[in-house]
Amino acid sequence: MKYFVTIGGREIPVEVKGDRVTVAGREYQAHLAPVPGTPLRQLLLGDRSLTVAMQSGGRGAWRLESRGLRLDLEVVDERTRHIRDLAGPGAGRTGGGQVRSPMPGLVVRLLVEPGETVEAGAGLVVLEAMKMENELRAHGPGRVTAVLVAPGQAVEKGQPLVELAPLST
Amino acid sequence: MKYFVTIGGREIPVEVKGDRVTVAGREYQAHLAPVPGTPLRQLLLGDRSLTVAMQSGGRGAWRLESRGLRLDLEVVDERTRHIRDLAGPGAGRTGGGQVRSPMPGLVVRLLVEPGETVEAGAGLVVLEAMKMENELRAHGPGRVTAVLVAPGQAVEKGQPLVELAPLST
Amino acid sequence: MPFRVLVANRGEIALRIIRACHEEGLEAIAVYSDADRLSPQVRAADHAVPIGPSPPSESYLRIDRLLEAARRTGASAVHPGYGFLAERAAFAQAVEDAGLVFVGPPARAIRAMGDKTEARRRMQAAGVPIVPGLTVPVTDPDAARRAAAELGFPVLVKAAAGGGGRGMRVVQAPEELAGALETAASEAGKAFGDPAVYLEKYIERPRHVEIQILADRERTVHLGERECSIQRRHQKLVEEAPSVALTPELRQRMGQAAVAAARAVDYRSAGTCEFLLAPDGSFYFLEMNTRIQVEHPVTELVYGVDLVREQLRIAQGLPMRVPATPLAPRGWALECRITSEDPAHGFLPSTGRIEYLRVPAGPGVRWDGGFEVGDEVGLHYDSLLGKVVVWGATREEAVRRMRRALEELVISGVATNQAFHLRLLADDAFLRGEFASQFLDRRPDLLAAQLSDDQMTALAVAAALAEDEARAIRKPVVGDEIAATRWRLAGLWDGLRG
Amino acid sequence: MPFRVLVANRGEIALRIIRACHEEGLEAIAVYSDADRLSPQVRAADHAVPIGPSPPSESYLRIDRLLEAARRTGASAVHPGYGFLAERAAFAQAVEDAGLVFVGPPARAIRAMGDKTEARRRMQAAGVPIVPGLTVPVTDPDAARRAAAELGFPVLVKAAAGGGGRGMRVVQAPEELAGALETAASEAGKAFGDPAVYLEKYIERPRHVEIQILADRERTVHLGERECSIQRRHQKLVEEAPSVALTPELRQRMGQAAVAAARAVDYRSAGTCEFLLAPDGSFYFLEMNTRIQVEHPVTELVYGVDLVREQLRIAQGLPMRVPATPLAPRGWALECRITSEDPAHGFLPSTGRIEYLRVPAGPGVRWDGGFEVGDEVGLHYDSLLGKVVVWGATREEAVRRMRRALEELVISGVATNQAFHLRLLADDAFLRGEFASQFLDRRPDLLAAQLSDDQMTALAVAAALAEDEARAIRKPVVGDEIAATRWRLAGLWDGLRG
Repeated sequence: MKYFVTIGGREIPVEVKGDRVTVAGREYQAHLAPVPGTPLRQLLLGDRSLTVAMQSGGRGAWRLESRGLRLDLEVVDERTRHIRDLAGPGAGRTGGGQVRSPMPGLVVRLLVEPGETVEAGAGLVVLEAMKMENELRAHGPGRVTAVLVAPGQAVEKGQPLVELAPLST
Repeated sequence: MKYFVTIGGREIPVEVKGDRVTVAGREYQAHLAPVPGTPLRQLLLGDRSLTVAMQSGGRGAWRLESRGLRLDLEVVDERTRHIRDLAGPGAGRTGGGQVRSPMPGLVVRLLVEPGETVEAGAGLVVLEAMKMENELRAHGPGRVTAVLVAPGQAVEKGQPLVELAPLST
Repeated sequence: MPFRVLVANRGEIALRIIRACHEEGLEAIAVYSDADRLSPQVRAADHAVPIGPSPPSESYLRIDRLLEAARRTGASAVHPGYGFLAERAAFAQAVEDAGLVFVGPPARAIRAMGDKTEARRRMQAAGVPIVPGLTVPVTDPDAARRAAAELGFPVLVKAAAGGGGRGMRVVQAPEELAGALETAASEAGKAFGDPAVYLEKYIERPRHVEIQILADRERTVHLGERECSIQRRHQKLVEEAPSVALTPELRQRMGQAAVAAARAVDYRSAGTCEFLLAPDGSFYFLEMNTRIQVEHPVTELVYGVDLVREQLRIAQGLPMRVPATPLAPRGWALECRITSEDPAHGFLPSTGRIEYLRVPAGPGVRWDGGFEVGDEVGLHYDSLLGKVVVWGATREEAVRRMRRALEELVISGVATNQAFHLRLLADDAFLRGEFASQFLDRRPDLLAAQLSDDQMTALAVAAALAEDEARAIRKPVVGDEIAATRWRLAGLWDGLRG
Repeated sequence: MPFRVLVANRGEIALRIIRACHEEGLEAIAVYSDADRLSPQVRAADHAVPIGPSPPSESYLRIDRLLEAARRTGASAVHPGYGFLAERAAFAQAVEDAGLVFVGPPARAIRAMGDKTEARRRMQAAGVPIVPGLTVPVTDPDAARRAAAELGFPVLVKAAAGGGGRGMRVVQAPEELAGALETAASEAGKAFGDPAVYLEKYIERPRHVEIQILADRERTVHLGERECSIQRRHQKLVEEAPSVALTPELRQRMGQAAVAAARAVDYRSAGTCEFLLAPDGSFYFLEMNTRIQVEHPVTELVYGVDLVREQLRIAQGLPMRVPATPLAPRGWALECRITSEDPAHGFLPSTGRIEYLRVPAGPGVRWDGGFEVGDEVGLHYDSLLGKVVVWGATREEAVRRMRRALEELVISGVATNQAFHLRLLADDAFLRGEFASQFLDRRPDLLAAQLSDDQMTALAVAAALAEDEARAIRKPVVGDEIAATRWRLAGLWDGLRG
């Protein structure tokens, strides 16, 4: 079976045939063994050794943790990839101009109002979490179309806070 | 509910009523909480703190591990205990005069023959395990009624090796 | 009557103190909030007492509940750890008033050092060099602007109470001053219950060097320096002892200044004088932390002294075990703070349950952790999960050992800054010791995740194999079986009807 | 070309060596038997190569497979660890012949020290004191009886090859001699492939003291002693450095004897000279272990030297980093060996899967482990699971710290000797340091489990609460639901039929 693994914005094709895998143009003997009672799996790729914590998110989504790096990977087979390609680029993306809370916390101050134009890096909302005030900033220039929270409000991770529209230049 | 806990040959009555227990004539607030993802449970007995690894063997049998001590406990309720008492002492015991292998290993030498009379502490069988020869000895004086294994034979933990009959004095 | 110590804290420092109690042969009493019922401090202590709901304001900051717990369990002493109430003179006073021993300095020493403005005045009087600045709090923006102009920009706006970076702002130009005053005062008010801030000259490219102090009834000694320049937003991330910037002669001078500072307030127990060390070798007293510090282990490793155990001895009125001959550091120690902050997302706090933990071990490695498998990492408390501390004969050996230790550490269930530390320890400038307090501000590259092609390939293979296996073993599970049975049952009904 | 080290071992020593490689910036190659696919050495190494089935004779003892693994992975050197092939001159020779570096002494030094009888002759010639005895192997019971009568009972029957207590018997009286010769020869044959045994005078109530040696091309130095008197059936259980029995003057004399012994065989790398130390202060060379020892960490902690890293340096032709000035031990170090042996059942081996592991940590504690959660502890290999090693400023502090560390250690899934160590560390005679090699033979009470009334009560309550909860939540589970559905379905069929 041929898989396409998306990792850190890159797509890496991996062909799996029994205990042999072909990746980056080379064939290896490979063995992945779960460590009982732990989220760990031990990979031998040729004689290279690597232990990774792995968690399945279903539908080909995998979260890997290795040496403190946490990585979300997606594994699809050839057929699924083909269907996706037909659906066109960008299909499935959500959230366009919404600034979401990157963590649970408390809204301390709003730094913008609807209608206001902001530059890249401008502060939007001050959020308190773990005893620190954190200023959330705009990734690019835009116009505030909606403010979705109020000071004093508790917010969840991922909750939309502010909506920005791109500047029409 | 009143329970009778057998531990190290002693029976300790424990009465459980919600979050209160009565033991050794004193009543305490008690709380036992499992530590997720581990065999541990955390006990608060009054303000005393103790963490124990616990494993259920079913039917009131519990294996506890605390500070390196491994203990097999039995918990029965009043009714069960009453029924047992009626069945008489010793009911349910097995293995009387059998000397069993305390570990998996290999029989190296037999030190006794059927019919032989042995004293307490006499060597019966030499077993090899983990690169060491281990001599199994008689717990008390007796007469060998059967030798159940042969040199070179691999034995399991708990496998009967020799049968002894008490000396008729 | 046995000496029993109530540990009025949580996390790694609570466990650290309980360990010290047990090694001194003392009983330890833990306290816990609702969220901490299963925490390491409860598991390690001999006794444990609930003190209220999870928010600190309803538990770890409640002096009344802590004293009630001490009374109930017959405690002889209270160790405050760091953070929470550790530097509140009112707490030390309340403990003393309840007839218990406060394992730390006397309330009056905390009070004297707690008011930063007052402390600066005293230090100046005691001949300890201080950073030029205002010795009174400032609120009026105009007054602040005039003072700043006199000192010369950049200036630092700083909370009068507290520390640890909260209520602190660097101001580069006059027009930023009013905003900085407001934010700093707001943070200070929230964090310390006191919005007072003051102004001082901002020393550029300083090193952050602190001197450890230990004082019993007879003696006040210093145990050398710690270098704490690797910080992010004024939060220390990496500390070491000794500092590459200190000669034995400079160590001696800074040590004497720290001892003078401690003596000026009749100090007892462990404490730390923070200094800014300018590139020209001049140094300025910043403040005294009247508590045990997070980073105390690096001093312990190079001086062979157990600071927390000495605190416990001093609290019992015993002399400290530190030899009277001047001590010199032996070898090199490094500490990396492992926090539940995700460098991939701007160091924002991460939460979750610890699913798996493998702590680093082996030669020269010390793990001071505050959590175990099964613990929930939430948002109520500080994000410090634990500290990896190593000792090596030289700085280079210590760095290599730290890298090895960090590669061994596995924490699953919550994102941490572990990978950031590994990147830092491979950085040339860090290895040469060429850094100052703003090092990380100038090196955003160290904050981003890095992955070699080899690593990427291996991880891709692992994911592909795992997916391949998951597909192969995807068989009807129990839930499906019930559904199928019900479906057959429903079909049967249909058959009966039809 | 990078220096890559193949680690021809398993368990804690394999992990120890891999850690040292990484700290020296060297790549490590693990080998593994079928049983060890997931073992810590595989997980920690950069590369891992299978070498055969689980029995050591088909994997870790297979010189051909180890050399093939080295060739395949481009290894530059082979570290043998301890046990297995570590003291087989033939292995060192084969490694040298393959053009690789053997991380240990030259084959000829192993050969010279490996034949105990030959070694005794050489040592005598070099002026090293030895125990009176035969210098040739003995097989004939009559000859043995005559020799024993000359030496005077008790005598010791001892394997010419090997060590570690196997093939060793104390004989108190002439009539026991023949049986002891037979058993010892049988064990020696099995363990070392050589049934030759010899006889020597048995020193009563001796201490078992050994001296650590380190030698590079230029220098041979000693790093003081280790006290290894706490043994059970000649297997060491607790080791410490320094020894309460040594004065600096005696340390110096024993150290010089050990250096002379090493020089007599042109020794390189780390090695250990074992001595019997009689109560009158006289000492006798027993044998030289031409490898790194299990208990090497206690020396590392009091001398600040990393012995395995120095081995790696010496193997690369680099000078050792040990200062030329005479070294003195600093503080006190203790090691407790944690084995999968059940003291409640006569120390018999216990097997199982590690379900949970919590290693001791915090100040002054070192954990050198050889297993992780998920590992199977089987019967193929040695029962050593790991070593708890502590450092303290004094022996008393080290003992207290060890007790604290042992109370923290949790190993679930296999019975261990952990509780025995806790009993030993609470024993007055041990605390006073009054013990000799037969200490445990005279103290069977330390082998039996002890439980205070308080502990018993708490454990009984835990069990009662757990049982109570188990009964309360015993509700129809999914399996029951399926059964119930099937039962209803069956009833329906019955209804249709009826």
